[in-house]
Amino acid sequence: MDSAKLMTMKEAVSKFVRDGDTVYLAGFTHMIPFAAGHEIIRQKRKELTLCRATPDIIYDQMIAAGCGKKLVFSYAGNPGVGSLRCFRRALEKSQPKTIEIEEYTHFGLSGRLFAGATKMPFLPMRTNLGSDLPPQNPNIKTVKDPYTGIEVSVVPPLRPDLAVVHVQRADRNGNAHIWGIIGEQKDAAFASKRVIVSAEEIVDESVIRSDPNRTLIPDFVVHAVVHEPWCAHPSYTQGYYDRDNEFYMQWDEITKEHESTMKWIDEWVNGVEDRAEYMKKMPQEKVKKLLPKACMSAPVNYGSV
Amino acid sequence: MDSAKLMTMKEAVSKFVRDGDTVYLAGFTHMIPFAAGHEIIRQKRKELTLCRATPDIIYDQMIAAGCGKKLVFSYAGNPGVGSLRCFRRALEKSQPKTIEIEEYTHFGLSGRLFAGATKMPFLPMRTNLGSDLPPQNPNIKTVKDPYTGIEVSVVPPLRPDLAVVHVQRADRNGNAHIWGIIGEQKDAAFASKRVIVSAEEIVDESVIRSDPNRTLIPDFVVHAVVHEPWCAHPSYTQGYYDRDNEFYMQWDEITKEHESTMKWIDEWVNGVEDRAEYMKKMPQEKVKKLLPKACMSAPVNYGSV
Amino acid sequence: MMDYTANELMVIVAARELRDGESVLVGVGIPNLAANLAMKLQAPGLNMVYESGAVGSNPTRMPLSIGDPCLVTGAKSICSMYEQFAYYLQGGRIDVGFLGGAQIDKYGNINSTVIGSYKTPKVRLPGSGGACDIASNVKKIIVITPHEKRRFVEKVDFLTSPGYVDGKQKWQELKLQGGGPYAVITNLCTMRFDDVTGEMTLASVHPGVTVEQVQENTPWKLKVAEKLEQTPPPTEKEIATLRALDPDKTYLG
Amino acid sequence: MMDYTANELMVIVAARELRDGESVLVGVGIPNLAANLAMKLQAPGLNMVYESGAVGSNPTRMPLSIGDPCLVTGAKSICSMYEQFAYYLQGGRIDVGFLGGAQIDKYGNINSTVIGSYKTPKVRLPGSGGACDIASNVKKIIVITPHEKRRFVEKVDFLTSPGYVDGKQKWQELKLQGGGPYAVITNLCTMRFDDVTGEMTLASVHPGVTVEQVQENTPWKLKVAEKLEQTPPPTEKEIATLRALDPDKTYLG
Repeated sequence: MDSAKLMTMKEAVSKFVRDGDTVYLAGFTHMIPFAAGHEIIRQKRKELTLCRATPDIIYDQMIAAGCGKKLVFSYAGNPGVGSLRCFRRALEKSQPKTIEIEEYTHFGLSGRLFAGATKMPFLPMRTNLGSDLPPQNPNIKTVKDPYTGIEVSVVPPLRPDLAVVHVQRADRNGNAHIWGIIGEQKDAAFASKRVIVSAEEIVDESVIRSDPNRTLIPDFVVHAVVHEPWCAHPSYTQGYYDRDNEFYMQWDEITKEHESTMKWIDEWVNGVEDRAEYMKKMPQEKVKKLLPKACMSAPVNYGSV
Repeated sequence: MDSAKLMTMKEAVSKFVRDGDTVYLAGFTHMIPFAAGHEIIRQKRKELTLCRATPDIIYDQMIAAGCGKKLVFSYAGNPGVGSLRCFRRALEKSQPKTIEIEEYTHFGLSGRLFAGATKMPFLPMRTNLGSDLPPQNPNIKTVKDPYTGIEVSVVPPLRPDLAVVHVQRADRNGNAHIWGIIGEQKDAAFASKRVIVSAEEIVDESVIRSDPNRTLIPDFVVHAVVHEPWCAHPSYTQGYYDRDNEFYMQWDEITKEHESTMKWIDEWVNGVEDRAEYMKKMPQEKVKKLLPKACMSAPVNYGSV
Repeated sequence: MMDYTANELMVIVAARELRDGESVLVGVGIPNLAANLAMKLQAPGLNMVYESGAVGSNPTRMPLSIGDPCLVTGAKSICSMYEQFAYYLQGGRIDVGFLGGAQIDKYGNINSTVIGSYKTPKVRLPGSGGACDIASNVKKIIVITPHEKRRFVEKVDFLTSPGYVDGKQKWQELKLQGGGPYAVITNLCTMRFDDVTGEMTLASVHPGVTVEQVQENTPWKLKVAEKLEQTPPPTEKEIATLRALDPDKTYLG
Repeated sequence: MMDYTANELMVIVAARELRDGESVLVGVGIPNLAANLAMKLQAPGLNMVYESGAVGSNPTRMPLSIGDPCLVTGAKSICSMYEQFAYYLQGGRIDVGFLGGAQIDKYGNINSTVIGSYKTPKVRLPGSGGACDIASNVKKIIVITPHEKRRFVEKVDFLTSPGYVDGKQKWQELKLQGGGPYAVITNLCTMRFDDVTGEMTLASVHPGVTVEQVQENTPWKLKVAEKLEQTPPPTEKEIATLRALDPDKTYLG
């Protein structure tokens, strides 16, 4: 058991994220690892290929900060609010610099990650046909179904260099319990060559072993374990803190101009040392408002024979 | 919410299992629905295409009783013990009658079920090549990978007419919590046209909703819900009763001849009315020995916002 | 007769399309309201499935996004992202999907990707997300959209999610498992699609709206059904139930 | 020198092949004992993965089957059957897989399907189970088997799980991601495979065994390594640790 995996986010990013990497910071709305994105910005990583089904605010920030060379995505919006303005500025006006794109449907991109996690040669799927997307993306091909003779759409596996996956609780070796919207958490971890797991809580291995069906990520695919409470804010962690919907709406205002965006990044990302300092800077009444009431699962009996 | 789903195993088999059906009684070692198999024998269903990765004792019994026309499988052994003698007698000596076979590897068969559950046109997989199995099974084909030009093995989806899935707890509509070895439980339910869920306990919907990540089968794919404690014996239900390894070893003796097998079936299957009577017939000290000590999962907080 | 807004009308008309026992892939906002309204009225056994993997949610507030924690606590089931698309959508388990977009054309094709050209966008929109996957796999696609000339176009700039493409023949050639566009519900009317050609056809005009008004807001010569209907006005029960669902007027404002 | 049985020797020799930090796909019986023994000795960080989907099990008794409940309670992780094969095996996450079978030939091909012909079997065996999938995907295949003439054959009746098929060239053409057969451990010796031809080669004879004895029990002319080794006898620690793992002699009997 390699306890040397436990480290700070600063150490994890310094050790495992390299310029030019293809990265997947996971989380479908839920548990988006903002603390990792901010640390990548602080450490000035560049030329990254940023993969996420939903770039969300986290990649909008990284694009504004100039970390990205390319965006691989399927839905580049601010859910329920509107555009991702930094992404649009990069694409429409090359500000602060141009960004390449590689675009899929949600099924296509989550399928690429699933195929990467399970090392499928390619993945057939019932979508894409009839859409204008495949002509824009040569990675989306067709294959003749040997059972029916029909042409079906296929996508290739995605194998990022690095994944960051935030979880509710993990042990010091990286065995991770995840609940709520599990999104692409497991697939991102299994698909990637290097994996950083950050957790709201580091728990004893016995807690993990009390419920092995809850362990979506086993230790031996994990390279670094970071204890990072509030890692996901303004995204959320089910059972730990609510989504900061107010901030998601404010982001639309903050990013009206590149300059206003950078002012925010300088204050809230470059202007703080780490996530703990970011949270200290946050008004405490706001933090309190995000705390949920308890709502516990009914336990199950594994039995001992 | 269709409470009319709740019925006895007798009613469920009578209503949903038809002669000539392709059936999948699910469960990889764990939660094999013996009570359903026995009821199918009692109701004299015939010409069934019996699909299971591991036919196990349950299909050995159904084959001896003459229910099966064909076996679709990947490992026809008595795990840790040896052969499935009834299966071998049917194959090697057509006793009591001949049985067709369609054979895969574990990955191939579980892949067919996964592809059926997710309606993939076909499933590429890294196996089968070099083996003598594909020449014996025209369902295993190859397709050229459009990304590398390499020939890869593919299998077609499996869509049974009927699945029986035993679970630890379900609500009266069929939302089912499953833990321990989950095998092909979810895939069998999603792949099949008709689904019988049997459960050790019928619980209130609120228990299910307290832990939605534990619900592998949602109600609206389920047609019948059967409250059937001890459904799986001599297989086991994690947290409820242990595997009866002793019986698995005895089965090797019981099935030495077709006659001795039928004597057992007449006594323990045809000679009882239902699972409750089967359990009443069982020596109580044996039943007690199978009860595990409690070993509870650490609960999780879903939070209420 | 009660007063109601255009949004309220659209939600009520959309809710009427849903049948008890159907499974619906629900987005946030208007479609979410429509599904919840149907569940309180004629379809108590509606199965609500969200793109985020939540099934049978029991939300305590109106979610801003389909990944909101309120859709998780007390849900019936949750699965991963790939699983949601694979087991539910591709699995053929979804009857109705709601879609919207910046542009829709006469064959029900939807553009949510780009205004202008793909390589040099005038306005870059969010893209497909699950929209193309939904359009390809649900039995009925229902589109809810304001009836504006800039949204209704003869041909979309970019075909994100297939309707009948350029007619039903093409649709059949694609061998998609979905049933294709089923209804387009606007503030003015309900349109359906011709069984043979797949062309959008005016089926029912909402209270107080004329065919001319609909045509004025549609930039091509809109087909009109032989038996044109009048949309029944919202009932008091429909309106009261709807307003109770969104007391803060998050979506009905 | 301590007394030990042939089975004990095989388990100990197999356990020595495992490295700390490797992941092993474990079957029941002898391989399970070998992995558990290695974990108690040189490989405390061994990752044990079972075909049934259990990962990092902590069994309180010796399991009769790989799906035993004792492999579940207290395990690190559990996944479904398809997931186990897809994420772990096909995912390239498994270093070592143990295989056995009724027949093994000079290229390490294994038969666990049928003696005689497939259509008219003399003896029908259980079939592949996961064996072919393991053989195709793990970095090292280790076979543990009694050294008997009926088991070692020049060509298997039925090729269930590919070794090097008919030599390393064929193996390379198949583009399997696995590394192929790595070692065959019997009660007499350890055999490995020629780097160039892929042919089984005697690498090490066990204590008290001669090359002639090995050859007598192998029906083809067995290649012998240039540097033939002597298998070091079991240490007291190895034997004591092993016996503590199976006090009831379920597998060592």
